[in-house]
Amino acid sequence: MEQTVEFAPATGVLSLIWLLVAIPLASAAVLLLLGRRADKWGHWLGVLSVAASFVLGLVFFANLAGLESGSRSAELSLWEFIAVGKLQVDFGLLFDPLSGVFVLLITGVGSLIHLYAVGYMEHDPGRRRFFGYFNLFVAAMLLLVLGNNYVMLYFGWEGVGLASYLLISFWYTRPSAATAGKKAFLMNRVGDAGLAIGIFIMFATLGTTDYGAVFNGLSGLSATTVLVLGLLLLIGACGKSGQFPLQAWLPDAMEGPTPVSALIHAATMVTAGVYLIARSNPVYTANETLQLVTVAVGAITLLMGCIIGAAKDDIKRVLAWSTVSQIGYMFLGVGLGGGAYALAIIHLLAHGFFKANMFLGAGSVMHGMHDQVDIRRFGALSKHMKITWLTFATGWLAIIGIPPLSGYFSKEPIIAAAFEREVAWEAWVFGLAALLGAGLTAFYMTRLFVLTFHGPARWTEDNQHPHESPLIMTIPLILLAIGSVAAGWLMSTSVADWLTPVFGAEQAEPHGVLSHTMITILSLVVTVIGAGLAWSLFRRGTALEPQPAGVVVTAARRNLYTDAFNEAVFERPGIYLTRALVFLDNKGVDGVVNGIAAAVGGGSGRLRRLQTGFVRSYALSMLTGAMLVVGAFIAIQLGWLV
Amino acid sequence: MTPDYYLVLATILFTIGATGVLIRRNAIVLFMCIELMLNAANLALVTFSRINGSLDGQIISFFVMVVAAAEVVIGLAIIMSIFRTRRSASVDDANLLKY
Amino acid sequence: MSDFPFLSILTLLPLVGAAVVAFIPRSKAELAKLVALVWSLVVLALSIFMWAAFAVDGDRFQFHESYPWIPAWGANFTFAADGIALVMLMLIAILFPVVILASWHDVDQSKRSAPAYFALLLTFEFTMIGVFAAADVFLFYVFFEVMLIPMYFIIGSFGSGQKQYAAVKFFLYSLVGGLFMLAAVIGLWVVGGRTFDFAELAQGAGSLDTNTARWLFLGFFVAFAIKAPFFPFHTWLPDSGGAAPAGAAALLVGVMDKVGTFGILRYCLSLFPEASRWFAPAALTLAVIGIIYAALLAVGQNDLKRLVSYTSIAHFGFIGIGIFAFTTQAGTGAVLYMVNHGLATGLLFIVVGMFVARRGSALVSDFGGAGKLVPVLAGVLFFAGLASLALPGTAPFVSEFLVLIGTFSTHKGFAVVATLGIILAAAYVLWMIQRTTQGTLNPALTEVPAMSKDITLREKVVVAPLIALLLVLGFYPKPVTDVINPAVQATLQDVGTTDPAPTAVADGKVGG
Amino acid sequence: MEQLELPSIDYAALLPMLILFGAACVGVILEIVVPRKVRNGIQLGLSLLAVVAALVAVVVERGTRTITIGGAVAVDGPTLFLQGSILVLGGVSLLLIGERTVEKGGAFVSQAAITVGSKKDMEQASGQPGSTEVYPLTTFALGGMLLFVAANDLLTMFVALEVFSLPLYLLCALARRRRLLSQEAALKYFLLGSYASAFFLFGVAFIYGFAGGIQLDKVHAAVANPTQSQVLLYAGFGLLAIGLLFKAALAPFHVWTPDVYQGAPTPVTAFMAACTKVAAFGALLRVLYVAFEGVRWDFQPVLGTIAVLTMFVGAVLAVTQTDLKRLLAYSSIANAGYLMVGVLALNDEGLSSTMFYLVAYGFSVLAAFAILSLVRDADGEATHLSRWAGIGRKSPLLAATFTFVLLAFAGIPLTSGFTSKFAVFGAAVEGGQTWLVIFGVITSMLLAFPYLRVVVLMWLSEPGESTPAVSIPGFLTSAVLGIGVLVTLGLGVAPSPLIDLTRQAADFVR
Repeated sequence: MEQTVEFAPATGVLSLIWLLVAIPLASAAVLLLLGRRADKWGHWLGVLSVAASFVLGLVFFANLAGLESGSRSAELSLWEFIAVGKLQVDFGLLFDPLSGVFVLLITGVGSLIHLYAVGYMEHDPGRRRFFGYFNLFVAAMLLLVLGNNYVMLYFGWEGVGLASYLLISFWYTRPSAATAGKKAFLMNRVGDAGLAIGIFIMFATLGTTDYGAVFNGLSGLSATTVLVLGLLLLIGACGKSGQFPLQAWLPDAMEGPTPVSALIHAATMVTAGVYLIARSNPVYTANETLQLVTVAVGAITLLMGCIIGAAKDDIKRVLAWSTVSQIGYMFLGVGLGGGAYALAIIHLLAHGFFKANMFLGAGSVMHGMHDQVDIRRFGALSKHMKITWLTFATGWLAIIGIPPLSGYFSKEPIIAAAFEREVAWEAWVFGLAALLGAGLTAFYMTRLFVLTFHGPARWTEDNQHPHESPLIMTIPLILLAIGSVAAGWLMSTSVADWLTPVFGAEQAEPHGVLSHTMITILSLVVTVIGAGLAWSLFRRGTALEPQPAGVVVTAARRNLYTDAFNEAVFERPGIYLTRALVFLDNKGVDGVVNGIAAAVGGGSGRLRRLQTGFVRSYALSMLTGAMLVVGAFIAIQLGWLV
Repeated sequence: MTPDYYLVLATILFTIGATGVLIRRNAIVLFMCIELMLNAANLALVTFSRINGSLDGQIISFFVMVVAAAEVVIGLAIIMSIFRTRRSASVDDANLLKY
Repeated sequence: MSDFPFLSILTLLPLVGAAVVAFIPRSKAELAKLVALVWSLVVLALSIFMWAAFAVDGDRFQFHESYPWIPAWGANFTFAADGIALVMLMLIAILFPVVILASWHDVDQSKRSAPAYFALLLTFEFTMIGVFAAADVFLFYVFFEVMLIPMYFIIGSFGSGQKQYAAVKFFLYSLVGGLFMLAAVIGLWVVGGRTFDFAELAQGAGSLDTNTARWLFLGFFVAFAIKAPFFPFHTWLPDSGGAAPAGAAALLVGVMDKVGTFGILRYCLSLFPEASRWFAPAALTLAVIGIIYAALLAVGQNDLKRLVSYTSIAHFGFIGIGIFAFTTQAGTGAVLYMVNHGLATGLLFIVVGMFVARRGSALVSDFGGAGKLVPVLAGVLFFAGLASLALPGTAPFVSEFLVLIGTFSTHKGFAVVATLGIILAAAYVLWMIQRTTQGTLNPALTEVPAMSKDITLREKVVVAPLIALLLVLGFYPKPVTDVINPAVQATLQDVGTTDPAPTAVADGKVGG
Repeated sequence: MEQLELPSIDYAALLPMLILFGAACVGVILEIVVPRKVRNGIQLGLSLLAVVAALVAVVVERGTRTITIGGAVAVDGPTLFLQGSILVLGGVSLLLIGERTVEKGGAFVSQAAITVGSKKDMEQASGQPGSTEVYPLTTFALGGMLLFVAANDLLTMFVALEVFSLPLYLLCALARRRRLLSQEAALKYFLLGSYASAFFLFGVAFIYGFAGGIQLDKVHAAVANPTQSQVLLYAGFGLLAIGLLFKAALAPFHVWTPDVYQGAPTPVTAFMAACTKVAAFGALLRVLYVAFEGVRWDFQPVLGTIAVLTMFVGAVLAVTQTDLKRLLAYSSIANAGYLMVGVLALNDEGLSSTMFYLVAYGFSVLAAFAILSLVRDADGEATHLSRWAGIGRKSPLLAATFTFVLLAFAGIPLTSGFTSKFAVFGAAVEGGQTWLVIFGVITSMLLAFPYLRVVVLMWLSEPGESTPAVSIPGFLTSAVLGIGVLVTLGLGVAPSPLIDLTRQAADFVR
């Protein structure tokens, strides 16, 4: 771990990387500021700007690839952002292999989803506004991955949070959407606070927030400091990526339009936590405990996501919990460290394709089914929307890891890596968890797929007229389906190599508790069992109403009681605390002041009664005063006082 | 006989006067009590004049008498006018101004 | 450096304007408004010139002017501005025209005289500029007290709701603080060698008796803590902010309350360095309590203007910890926070005022789904909310970040608790937004004809400069931080503290 | 028989007093000889002329530092300054007393001897010209006050005390309206005043016994080297002080103040609040600084306690007052407390700041009472607070003026109230009496409330049916108002000239 991290300054074409952020940002500004004047063409500007960023991203990527592998990075300082005392933070960008792949993912998948949204949002009066927010999101997300220091990352981090909020509560007149947006922002802020404190620690201990300087200074920090720092970053990552214990907002975020769920809450933003940990890999590599915690978070979340996902009936919620679960895999990967960093990123990219694919597919289904989201009321849609069915099938097969689709190439290695933990019990626990997760994934995704597209139709022709979506929506679906099929195989080795400058060369494989072949076989077996079980159970459809169920299913339906926990431990006490404080402030703090005023007034009211109006009582008070004064003087003189 | 006794007497007279103001109601009596206090002071002055062996005290007491006379003029005038209106010389009746 | 007497002219200009406006008859209200606006713009122009003339790397105090006043007491009309005062003066100069324009129709419906209102606003500007430009403790005190009067009448005469109660409470609270400060000023004057000159007093600050200095510090601090306000001296602000006309409320929290934090920075820290260090833990505790406490209270408010007032108290907690953390970053952050908070909360109050003017009520429960009717206005409200919760990209982020990062390097615990405040900030802003502009449309709103009128051109002109400034300073705060930084460093030098070195570097494990 | 040595008399130094006493005597004669119709103008002119002449004499004598007529009168800096102040304030008060247009016939009853409520009384109430005895009475009182602040022995002081008190007792009884109240006020003032003088005199006797003389320098010498029992000194000093504290209205000897201020005709109240205060504190200053300076450590705590008590009584009781005149009375009590803080500084600064305070307060209080005299209804002045609701809407100028004066009382900067408070508090801190300043500050907070209540009532309340009309001020009242407000503002903004003057004047001769 004695390597020093250095970034080469941006030269040539690469010094224009700021355009990546600037173009969508400018487009967002135009869309939001021009107002209704841009209604007619606004969505096309939105699509174009992201597409332009994608093209630029490709150019930059090619340029980066053209650099020598030792200096394959481009750092660019735009201006001094904050320069106070020793704190020097530049508005700086960094284009390196890691941010490069993210740029391509964001702009690539982003372009497709933007295109899709043109069709999806066609009848929505707020389409221009939608594209404004969408572009804002892309700009913020690009800033997040392109920043060359943690403050820039934080900048983008909160920016995507804002965009996410705006888009979740896009249909703000629905109370549920408004609440979901708020919930997302708040839980994200919890994570953000952790990230912020992490940044404070960097400055307090190392005097810098630049990636390079922080990583190089890590060796000077105590283990505890590194642990605390890493944990704080992990909190941030959990918040953004919907990981345990900050996962509750992500399923609710499905209140937003489906393209939003696809882009933000599946493909890109929610993976920012993975990016953060991968970016901070020197921190995590430096501390064993930290890795263990990260792995644990990943394992817990991936199981939790699967279990809950298996019990949900809302197509988007199932996909959302699936996202939670899949990101759990990624956390598992980045937590494992070493070669698994690259595996996590590969899974992230693959997931970006197949999950976006499925979300858009879900959107297409909803589009055709009059915004119905309950999978119990679908069925037999394969006949009515062929393209959607086929593309969704690729996503389904990809996510459950059927070779040679992408999921197989990205997920299976992570399971294997989990079994390769050095400590045996860890290897067994996390390995088996990952394996179990694979089985469960196969189960619930198959359930979803079967209930939606196969079995008997559980909708009626009276109010539902399933039809295929227009071309502008299906073309992105097709392209994403191709990605879902091919991406894994394409990326499995190339991306790992490409990311070597960031994560370091892959170390010698320690021998795991099970052989690699064994794991491959096992994971395929559990997948097939899970999928087969689901197929046989749901092949003939399901009841339209929820059926009484056992403890596990009930718990899963209620999100394993995590929401209840949050409500009981945070929300209710918070509300009571707020009410109590309002009371305290009015009656207590202000009461003291008003009390003093009242006391003065009351005292005054009583004292003035002493002014009786009788001249003799006045004389008495004078005489008393006189006696006291003279008495005091004499007492002083006799030495009794003073 | 030491002059101190006169001082004691003066103090007693003064106290009688000061207390009298408190316990009597009639304005005239009240006023007379105040005169008593002034005269107690006169007695004390004369006594001190004797003790100190200077004439100043005696001279002062003449001045005091004059001043007291002037006070009577004013006082009686005021008391008179009130008496005319209220048909009462009780100071306790005059308590419209209070609190 | 310039010999032009910027500060005295800047101070007197609004007073003259106030006199002019006051003599315009009621029947010509529009003329009065126009004169007031133009006058405040002239002040703004002069301020811009002054900003340009300020030499960033020059002396700490510039534009020094001094005219004898009461020689027997050593009191002079001494004006001087350091970077901190300069940015505050600039903020004042910017906010006043905006507020005047925003308050254009505030008095039209009432029975009160419009020229009087605008004359009061200009008088208030006079006292505000004076208090920041003064470099003589006596002069400062005079402005400190006199500024109550115009604001008292603005709240009392032109406010709404419990305006009398609020006005009296405001006045008495401030006066109580002011009188504590008076005692301290007198004490300082006596022990400090019968001079009021800030520079001289600051020079002799080290020779004060420790106990005396602590008592004097307390006198000043209480006054400033009430003004700022810090917990537990805050209860006047929600009442005043709730009752004042929205524009005036923007000035109240945007500018006037800054006198408190400015006073602590300028007077408490520089004049009583030892006492400042001694009291710092207590002050930090109050500030942090204020952040959390006021934020929770803000969540629980049902009156928009009171809510914004509580958010302000929370923000002042941030400024407070920034001041008492005694690091360059925190100090600069605190001053920058003062500016940004003025812009952000000013904007928030003004926008809330636009809502209230339309609805005729400031109660949150009287709104609901208003975004459907007035989308642009709702957007502006949302933006103001974002600035208030210090989202990156808006100016307050930079200051909050600086405050927290600077505080963390000396007081970890305080910084961590304060950081939790940013979560609560999101809670109160979003909860407010949700209850007013989002959700199902409150049917009562459709019955109010004014609610269907989205932002007007005048209102656009009002909010545009503030939004622009918030964004520009959010991305490029350097011009302001560069002005503030030297003054903060000089202040910290007075206090006698230095920034801690990064611990890893200090341990010699990493080359700095 | 030894040769009687006649004391030398510096007539020039005594001239101001001589002028006033002379003018007063002339005034009494004029009362007899001048026909009723023109009497008012002539009397007013005469008394004003006397005041101006006396003032000129004071100014001419400004450099004099002497003790004359056998040690009875000291003409020194404080004397001249205070005499000047009394004359200026007295002159302004005379304008108020001379006002005859605001109310038909003026504020004074035409014949005080007429029984209240009788048929004749009804007749005279409806506009018979007011009595003109008030002018010689006022002039006598002014003369007495001049002598009071100059008195260098205790006898002179006693005589002067009576000379200015007796006319005041009478003046109090001369109100045209609400005569019962007026008479009651006079009675109370008279009885309590005489009671206090008796204490004063008894104290004089003791001091005489202690020091063997009554000249202040003799007392001072005896205090330094006592030959008699100290009990005499302390008992004497205590009793003596009571007489002075009574006039200065310090608690618990303030009890007369609210009743008398409320009952007396408003111009007389103004006169008392402004001039009596100057005279009383002038004498108090002289006694404490010249005669008893040697026992300062003993009396500072006692008088300090009295000062604190006074401030609290004044401030707390003012809070719930409902009558404006009474409110101002309590405010004047509290102000006496603040003045005492300055007195107890017992240094040059204390002396000069107290004198500054006296002048500043005098002008403000004159303006305040002048305004009170303008707000009237059919029954005369409407002094009940509730009647002032919303008056700012009806007569903004008057309300603004009154607000300004109230702000001055509250000690807001840019008014003389602030500079004077600052001066006395500063002196006290310098004199080591910080505790007094702290109490002073606390009571100032309390005291702000009643003032603010009035301001709220005037501006922020809606005018009701019962809000009285405001009379158009006559020329004289306008002059008083103008002078009062201008001086209040002037001393607030540029107090330097007066401060310098008080400093130059701050040296007692012994």
